[in-house]
Amino acid sequence: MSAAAKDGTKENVNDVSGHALPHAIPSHLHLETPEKPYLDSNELIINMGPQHPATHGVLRVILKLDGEKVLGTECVIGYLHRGVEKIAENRTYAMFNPYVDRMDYVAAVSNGLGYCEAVEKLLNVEAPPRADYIRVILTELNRMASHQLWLGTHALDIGAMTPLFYTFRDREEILKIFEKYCGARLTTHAFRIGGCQYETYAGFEKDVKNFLTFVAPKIDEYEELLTTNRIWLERTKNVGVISGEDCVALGVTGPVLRASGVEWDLRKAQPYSAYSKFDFDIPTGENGDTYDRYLVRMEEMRQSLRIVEQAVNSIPEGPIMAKVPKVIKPPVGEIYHSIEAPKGELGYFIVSDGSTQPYRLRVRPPSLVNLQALDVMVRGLLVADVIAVIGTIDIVLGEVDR
Amino acid sequence: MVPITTFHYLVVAAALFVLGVIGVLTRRNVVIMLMSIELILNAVNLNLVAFSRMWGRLEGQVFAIFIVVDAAAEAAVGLGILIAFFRNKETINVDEIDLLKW
Amino acid sequence: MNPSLNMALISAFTTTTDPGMAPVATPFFFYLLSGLAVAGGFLVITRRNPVHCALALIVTLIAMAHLYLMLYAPFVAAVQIIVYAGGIMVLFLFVIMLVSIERASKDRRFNRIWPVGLAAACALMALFVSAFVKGRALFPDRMIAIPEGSNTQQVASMLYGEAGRMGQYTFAFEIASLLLLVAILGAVIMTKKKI
Amino acid sequence: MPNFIMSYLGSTVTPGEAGNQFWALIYVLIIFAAVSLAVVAMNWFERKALAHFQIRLGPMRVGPHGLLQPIADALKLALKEDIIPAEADQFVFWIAPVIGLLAAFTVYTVIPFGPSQAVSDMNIGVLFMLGVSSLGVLGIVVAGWASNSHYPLIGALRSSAQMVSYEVAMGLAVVSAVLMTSMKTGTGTLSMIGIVESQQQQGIWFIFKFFPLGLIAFVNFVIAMIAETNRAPFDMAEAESELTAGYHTEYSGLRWSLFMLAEYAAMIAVSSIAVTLWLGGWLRPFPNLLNAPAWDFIFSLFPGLTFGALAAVAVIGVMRMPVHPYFRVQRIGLAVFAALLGFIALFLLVIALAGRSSDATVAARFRDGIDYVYWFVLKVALFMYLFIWCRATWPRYRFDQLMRVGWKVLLPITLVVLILTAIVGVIVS
Repeated sequence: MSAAAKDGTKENVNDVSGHALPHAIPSHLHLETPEKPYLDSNELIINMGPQHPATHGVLRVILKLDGEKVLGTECVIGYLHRGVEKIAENRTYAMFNPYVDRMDYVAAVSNGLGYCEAVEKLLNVEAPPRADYIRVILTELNRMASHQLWLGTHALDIGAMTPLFYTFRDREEILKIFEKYCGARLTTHAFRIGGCQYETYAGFEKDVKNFLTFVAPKIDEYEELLTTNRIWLERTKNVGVISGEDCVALGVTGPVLRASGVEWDLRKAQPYSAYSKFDFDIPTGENGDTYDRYLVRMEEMRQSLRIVEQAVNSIPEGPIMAKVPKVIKPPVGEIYHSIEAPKGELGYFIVSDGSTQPYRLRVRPPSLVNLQALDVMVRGLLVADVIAVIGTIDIVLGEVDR
Repeated sequence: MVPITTFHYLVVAAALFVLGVIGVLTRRNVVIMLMSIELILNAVNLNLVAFSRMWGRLEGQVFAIFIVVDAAAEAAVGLGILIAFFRNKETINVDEIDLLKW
Repeated sequence: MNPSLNMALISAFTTTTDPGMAPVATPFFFYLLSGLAVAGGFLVITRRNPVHCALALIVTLIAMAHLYLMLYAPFVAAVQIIVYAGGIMVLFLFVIMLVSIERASKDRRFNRIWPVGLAAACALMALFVSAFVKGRALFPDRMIAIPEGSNTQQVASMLYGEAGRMGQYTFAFEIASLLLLVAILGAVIMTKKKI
Repeated sequence: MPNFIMSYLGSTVTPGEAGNQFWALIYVLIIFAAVSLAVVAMNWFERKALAHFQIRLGPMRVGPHGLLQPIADALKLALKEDIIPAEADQFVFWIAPVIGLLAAFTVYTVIPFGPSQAVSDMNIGVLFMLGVSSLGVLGIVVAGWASNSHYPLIGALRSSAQMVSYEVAMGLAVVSAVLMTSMKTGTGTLSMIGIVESQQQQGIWFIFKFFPLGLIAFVNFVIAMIAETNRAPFDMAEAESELTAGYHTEYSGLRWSLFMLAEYAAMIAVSSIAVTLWLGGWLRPFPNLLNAPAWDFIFSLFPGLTFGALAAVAVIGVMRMPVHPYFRVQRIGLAVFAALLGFIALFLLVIALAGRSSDATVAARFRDGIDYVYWFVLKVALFMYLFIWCRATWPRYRFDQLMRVGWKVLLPITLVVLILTAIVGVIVS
């Protein structure tokens, strides 16, 4: 991570939550096995993945087990590496825009938003207000879609099959709106540098409002299935506990951080786009366990609905594209811009040498950084919990490997 | 065909008993030695039940049940010792278990 | 087909008119089951792989359960299957899987003094043979039919007593249950890693 | 020959009791075929019901409403390459599914579908059932070991521990039901037929006996039985998201399908046991309260009416299918199926009417036999639905939680219920 980003994080953490960033990583977070296990011969090394139904893609986790107890884990990543950052150096700024959709493919809109805003910051242009509102609406819908996908797969990992189909049914409505707006469902490429390319289609607002009334009871439906379910409680309470301090020390962001009690959301802390104009809460948990992370994400879905409702009711008229030169040639310099993606802080660090292509582009993917917390969370738990914890971190391997 | 009498059952039981004794005396693997002991106990059971049939009394069957209980206890304790031993010495061969301490 | 032929057909498939559950085709099943039992026992002491041994032992145990059935001891047979085949053997298999057997399967099967052991066992067999040959008269050929329908009840009344009286073996039964309890505790304590 | 068959239909005892090996063999074959058919039907029903729980349609392509899907699946599995891993223990790998299947099917020898509709009435029926169903675990353990692979091994260890520990609670729950059989006569019975008959004599299903003791024992048995058959939410052994497929990860093709067959057969078997012990087995509802011959007749119409209703559903399905050349074959197929169901319904109704005339005729016995089997199967089918319902609703327990539930919750409750049943029984009598 760049120095600028580190400094920014440090200050903000101190400001917002009072958690001091430790000077060194605490010793209990070190990755080697803490004590010599009682018996070596009982250790079992198991390869979970890369072909495993519950590692959400091609993550490979090497588990060191004592019976079923996890002594340590090691994540092997890179099976989906496509060299996105290197590709960026050989594409113009506009050409690279679709590539970011392929990182976190379940939250493509957020990725695009972060990239466009970073380049805009570099160019020193600002998207017009109407474009900002459209961006917020789509991004929040996308956050919801991402959380729904997470909920379905997470519940499936823990053994509840049915929520998966419920969430997919409702996610479908979001994807339909995306499709109507920009023609694509998953890798949307919805935004352009300087604003949005497309004006909203006729009936966009009606569609969104219909969706809001449609989905609100559905969230209660998911909660009905899971929140007070005894087995769900037993599987998630006190599983994968991580403290706020550890989260901060490891750079974990997003719902995982908030579930550990740190009220840190870039939408509030460093408002970007039009977020400062909306009224919403940051849900936080107390225990930092899997159940809290579940509750935080469920509440985030509701808050997303609130934001979308406000945005769609007060969407201003006006242009949707700022004045951006045909050939984008940012001035020499560097910029770090981060947004609150569904999975955490998604940052883009761009170094420009004044040409049409970035000199260096670095992505700070929330999934990769959050994945580091896996070892801390699962040590001492059982194999089944590893599955639950991988699910609760909410990783997308496209983003981890890039 | 010869009708099956108590004697036939006794022969079968004796054969099983001898097989069990051979297993206990010659095998190295403790698990298999324990299994051979189960064989011996079963041979005894068969004798008891056959005699119970011969005399038309149920004491033999009752004793067979006691022996099954005993076999369960023996297996639990024996295998427990075995696991504890394997943890420390990493062997289950009886001729490598030759120290009085571990 | 006339009715009398029907009756003949029925009786052809019916070996006994006794309404009780008398064993059928006794010699055939006896030789089959005892052959299975002895073959299983032989495999137990000769197979290299402990899991194969355990499977062979299961065959022996089930065959012996059937022998008990033929000896009018259905309750003992049921206990044999539940406790031995369903419980103890699963425990054995469990332990075999816990202790790695890769090494065991490459090791020597028998210990160094196996000739001595074999000789001792042969001596024992000789003893049995001589006892059976000489004492053949001690084992009368009679087989007294035990009422099978109430077998469980009779065993229970010996173990527990009936009509408020203690059974003949109630005390022994309690001791046996105590023995089991002690065995369970012992096994748990021995296998626990850190007490 | 018809006389021969008819003469047996008039029998009042099981073929095992009569010592009639020929009929026993026929019963075994009938039960084997029926259970296999039931497994196929259950397969289809589970997929459809689960799909409708989950707002999907389930299989729709192979045959009308996917009716032929299980057959297509079976064919596919039979034709698949049978892979034995190179490092696996060949013989044990081969025999493991057979052990499971044998154990699952052997239990059916003591399950009474009616007072004389059973292979045999053993006087140790309940013990036999407990023992044989506990042998099923051997197949699983051995399969996991023989695969010589980590995931199957862990799956096997898990399921063996699970099945052995839930067997204890299951056995104790069964004992409390057996205890109830001794209430009126003073001597209890372990025979499955005897248990149902004693429910008939006492005029109460054991689930309602000593309310709520019988109910608690029953619920405990149901929980233990779901765990015993490795079904959700206790499907540790084959927890897909954790252990890929548990003990049968390395199995494929026909061998794998044997495991599935064994699992479903075991599900039906344990459900039958629950029905026999607590829900009155073959008894129709209120046999003592509504015991007039008129009621007998009314209840004997139920099998025919059920098949009639099924036929009506199929006819509605035919009507609702789009009129399009593409659906022509499917429409015809469903219509034939409806006709088949309707024919069965008609046959059953005719028998019900024929059996009305007198009590002792062969027709009356035949009608009674159909009644018994019908009520038994209906109750078992409800359990099958329960299995699917649980699977659709609940997440999966973790292994240690599962063991905790088994040993620290289920076992003490069952033990207390057993003791209370004994105390109440002594007080009452």
